[in-house]
Amino acid sequence: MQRVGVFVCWCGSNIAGTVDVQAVSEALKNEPGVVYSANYQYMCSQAGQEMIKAAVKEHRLTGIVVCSCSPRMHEATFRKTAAAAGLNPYMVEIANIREQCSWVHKDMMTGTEKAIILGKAAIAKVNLNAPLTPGESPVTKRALVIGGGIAGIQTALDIADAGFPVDIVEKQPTIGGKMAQLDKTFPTLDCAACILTPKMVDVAQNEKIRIFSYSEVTDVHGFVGNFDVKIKKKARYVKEDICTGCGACVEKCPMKKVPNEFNLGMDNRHAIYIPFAQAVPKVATIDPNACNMLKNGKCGVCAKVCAAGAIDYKQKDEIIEEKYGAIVVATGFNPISMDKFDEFAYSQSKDVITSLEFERLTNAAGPSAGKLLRPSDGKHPHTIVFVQCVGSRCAACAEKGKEYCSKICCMYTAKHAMLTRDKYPDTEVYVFYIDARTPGKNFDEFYRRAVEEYGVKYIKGMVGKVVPEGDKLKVQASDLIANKQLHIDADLVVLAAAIEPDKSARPLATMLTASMDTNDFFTEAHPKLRPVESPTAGVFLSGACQGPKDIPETVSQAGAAASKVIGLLAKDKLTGNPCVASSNELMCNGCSTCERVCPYGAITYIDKEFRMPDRTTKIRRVAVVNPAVCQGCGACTVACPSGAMDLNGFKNSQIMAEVDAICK
Amino acid sequence: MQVNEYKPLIVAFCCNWCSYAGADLAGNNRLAYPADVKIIRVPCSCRVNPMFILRAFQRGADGVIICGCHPGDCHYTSGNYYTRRRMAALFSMLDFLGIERARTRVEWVSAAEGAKFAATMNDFAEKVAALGENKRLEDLRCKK
Amino acid sequence: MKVSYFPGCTLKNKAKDLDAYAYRSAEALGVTLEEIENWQCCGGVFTTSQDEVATKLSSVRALKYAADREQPLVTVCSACHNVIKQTNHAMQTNKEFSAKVNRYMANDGGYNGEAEVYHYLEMLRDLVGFDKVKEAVKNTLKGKKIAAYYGCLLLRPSKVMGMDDPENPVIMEDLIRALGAEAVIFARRNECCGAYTSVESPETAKRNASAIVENAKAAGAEMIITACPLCKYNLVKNGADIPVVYFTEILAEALGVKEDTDGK
Amino acid sequence: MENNKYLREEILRMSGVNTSKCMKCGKCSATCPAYDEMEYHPHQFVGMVEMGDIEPLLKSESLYKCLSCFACVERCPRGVEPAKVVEAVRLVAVRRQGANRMTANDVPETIEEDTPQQLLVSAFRKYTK
Repeated sequence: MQRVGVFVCWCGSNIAGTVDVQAVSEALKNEPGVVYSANYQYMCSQAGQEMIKAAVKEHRLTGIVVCSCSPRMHEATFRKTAAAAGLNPYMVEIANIREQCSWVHKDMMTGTEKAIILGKAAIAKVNLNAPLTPGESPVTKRALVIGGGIAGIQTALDIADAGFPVDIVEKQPTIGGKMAQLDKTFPTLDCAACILTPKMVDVAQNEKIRIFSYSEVTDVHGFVGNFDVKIKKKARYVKEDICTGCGACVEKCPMKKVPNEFNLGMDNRHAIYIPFAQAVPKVATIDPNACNMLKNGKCGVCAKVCAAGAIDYKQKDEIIEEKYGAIVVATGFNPISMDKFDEFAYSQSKDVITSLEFERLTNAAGPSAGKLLRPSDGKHPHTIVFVQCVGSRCAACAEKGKEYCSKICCMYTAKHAMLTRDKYPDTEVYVFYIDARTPGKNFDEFYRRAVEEYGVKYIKGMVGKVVPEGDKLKVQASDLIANKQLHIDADLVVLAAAIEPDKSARPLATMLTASMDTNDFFTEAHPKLRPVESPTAGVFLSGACQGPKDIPETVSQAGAAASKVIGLLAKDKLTGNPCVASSNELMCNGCSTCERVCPYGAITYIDKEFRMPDRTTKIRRVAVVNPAVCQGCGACTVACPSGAMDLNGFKNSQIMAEVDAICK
Repeated sequence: MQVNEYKPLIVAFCCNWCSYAGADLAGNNRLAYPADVKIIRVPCSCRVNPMFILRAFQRGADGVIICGCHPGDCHYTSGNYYTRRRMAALFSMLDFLGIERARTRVEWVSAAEGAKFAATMNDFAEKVAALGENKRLEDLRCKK
Repeated sequence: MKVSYFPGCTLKNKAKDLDAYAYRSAEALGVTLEEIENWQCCGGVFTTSQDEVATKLSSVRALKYAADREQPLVTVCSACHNVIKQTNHAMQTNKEFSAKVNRYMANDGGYNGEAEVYHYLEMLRDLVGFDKVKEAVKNTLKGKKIAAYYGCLLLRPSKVMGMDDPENPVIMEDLIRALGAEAVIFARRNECCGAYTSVESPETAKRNASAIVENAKAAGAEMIITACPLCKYNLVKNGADIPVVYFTEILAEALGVKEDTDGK
Repeated sequence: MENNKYLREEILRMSGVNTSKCMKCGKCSATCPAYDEMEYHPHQFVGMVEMGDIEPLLKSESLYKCLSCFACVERCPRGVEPAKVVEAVRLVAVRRQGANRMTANDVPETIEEDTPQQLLVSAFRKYTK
């Protein structure tokens, strides 16, 4: 029999407000095995932990039950406390009487009653606990960064800086991501290319960093410290190591009418292309859907003009297999489709554009060489209407918009409006906004400058309808402050489209077994305390894949993710989770059922010699679990027909005891 | 303590990664559900042995609900698929034994779905309460 | 194929041509419109208030008629379609409402939203198929630039009506193309014409209707088609200087059944 | 400002609308084709019903200006459905004794040769109980 100590936490009034903590500790005093029961304001505090340690010594406790907040919150804390008191840390059980009791029940009587039952269940379980010792596994000292935008670039640079090799996998032919498409950046208005491209060059020149551009992760296996990853390097039909990026092939390519995705289809590129001048790697790529040579074997001009002989029409997709200790997800975002918002006539007029298209229109490397001209007729627009929150904060219809605030639109729209007024003072600029959300260093000052110094007309209200007629866009909108409906004849309408996670994120999350929220943003291990870690050990989050973010936030999160990766890779060995499966070989009948259900291949079969009661020996086939590979899901324990397989920490007998305690 | 109003006894098995976290989130957001629901934490929904459920009914539980990650999102890749198949078989057997379908349920609740967790528990508790006490499998020897 | 047909008040009076063309075109496409016996006026507007029951009973009776015959219920007039479809949706989704309605329906047997409601356009798209319509064209409308004016009732509320994308509909444009003409898309095609307010504030209707016509003309339209007698009335009344006709008229014309064989 | 809780509840029940979902973006009023005829605009209907300030709405001509075109319902980013609120307030008004806005006597002077029946039917439904 264990000697169990029960510690009931008040959590200030968080628990004590709806649970009579005194009554709980009194009621649990008489449970089997309990030799000590107490309550205290904050069990997790220094004083609370000291109290536990003292009780362990004084009452020679062998098991501890803490009735407190969720084990997801403080289980680790109390395990450390137990270890410090000389107990095995796995002799601690938590009864969750805060998140799952005091916070969800209103009245003291029901709260107290339930807390007592949860406490009894934990006591029943701890009575059957056994000391556990975690196994160890080695760490592969190499990191994988998925996504080569500013988030991935910064993470990779920081990890490489600490001396660990890093691979970046980017699905586009170049790294750089969305930031490479931007013109200026708020609130300082430095040019995006000027601050990004040096970092891209750093990445290219860093000998610790390898770039797999035009590549995708296709398979991930393993666990923290030991991931096995397959990367598909898509055929670009150009030998990357030979191509010098001179661009002769691009110049001569006869297929000139391919919509240029880098400029969001506002101009054309060739079938063989380098996305932009500062691309990294600066290597040409052939678009197989546009190239005549690849489609029907007629052409071959690029191969003829390539002095280096880098063109290879026979190139095939290549699969690279590599081991990694840590994986950073930096898959970023995209603006949502405007298909469902045709009240703004996006599909009907070329002069209704998204903000990202506006970035390209004002970018010196963009389709109009930096001159702000209407896409339809190339004329200078004199009246521009910016519409905020298109698809953001939209709870009406899930197929249409996003319920969340996209966070970056208020600031980039202020930037667009300000820059337009600065460069073209004869232009009238209206911004329709619901709320101007500008929390951030120097952000509100920036937005106010757009209004006060640059004369941008901010109107609280929304645009309801845009009607293209003649060469004007008739904008019908509300001005809530003046209580008027406005009719503006605009030349250009710019929609601040909501942003959403990249479509590649969902299948990637499945591969990584990393969880996502309902919007397909990756979930962090804890929203406040572990913001750059995924709940899946060894997987880290960087940038907008976790939620909408601007550049400064992305860069700081990228650095934080890198430091977590460095902390992991700096270890030689990882202590594993001791809550793994184990087979009772006396009961095992060697049927292989467990082997088939194990998703990790952690179970193997060996032939083992047994001494029989009649003193003969017999060789039997029995299951053996590799504790370093087992992740402790328990699928095998249920599949096992003879009941030989059990899960440490969640034994059949323990869960059964909990059921009994609850159903008493 | 004898209360006049009938209170069902509901056991909820929640996987550690999604549903238990979802239940915590319901708590963080103070989304109420009946205190009749008692949660047992398991690493994965596939850890739930049909024996546990039978035991719960034997000991007088009125309803048992198993919550796991959404299909495709299992922390252990495929555990919830096992759960889905195992429970389909078990529930049809329980149905045969006279334990109504509404007393057993499998739900997918992610770590981000606190509201769904509370709504699911409210709904389940209501349906179970409507069925009244479950005596079919109760083992009277277990009663004090 | 036989379908139950709800013509509505206007089609039996001021919009008889809308009705006649619908009949003959359907016949030419192998669909028989069986007029619901003793149909009652839909009321013209679906009263959204949940406690309005009596005003929706005529729609329920029509729905019940179609459901009993296991036929789709087809309407041509946008208003009838809107009212009947919204009523059916309420019968399917609002338990309290359907319970109240069924107290009135006790003698006829209950009704719980079993009928399927199609607008004539949806019938052409989903039951006949625009490709079949295209095959049946005898006099192609090639060279005509036709703008489709949807108004509000056909499309909204889209969650209930479910006919097409409420901001970028294509169903009438697809019909126009199937008949060989060129579809002119204009932004105001889903804006309101002014509806019933032309009774007491003709200026609203005037402003809305003329903006719609101007916008269609600016986009290059030579003709506007509509599915709603009130839309047509408001557009014509407020000085449309291009023809505004029912979609069934151009359909009948293309199918070669515009003139009745009896010369009517 | 009055806060008529009873009427507020009544209107929310009739319309089935939750006015607290409104985030005050004004898109309903931006999209309204009858805006200029209205004294109180769609967003004000939602806001004033939410505050229980309903009497001014009941007295307003705006009730009869809404075209029920549902553009606001379709385009509201929060799914508030302002047209249903307007309709519920209108019904509260016309259901009061002697509040019929149009009678059969008004018809002869309204109709012309080409007036469609639909126009009168709709108008009656909107203007009377």
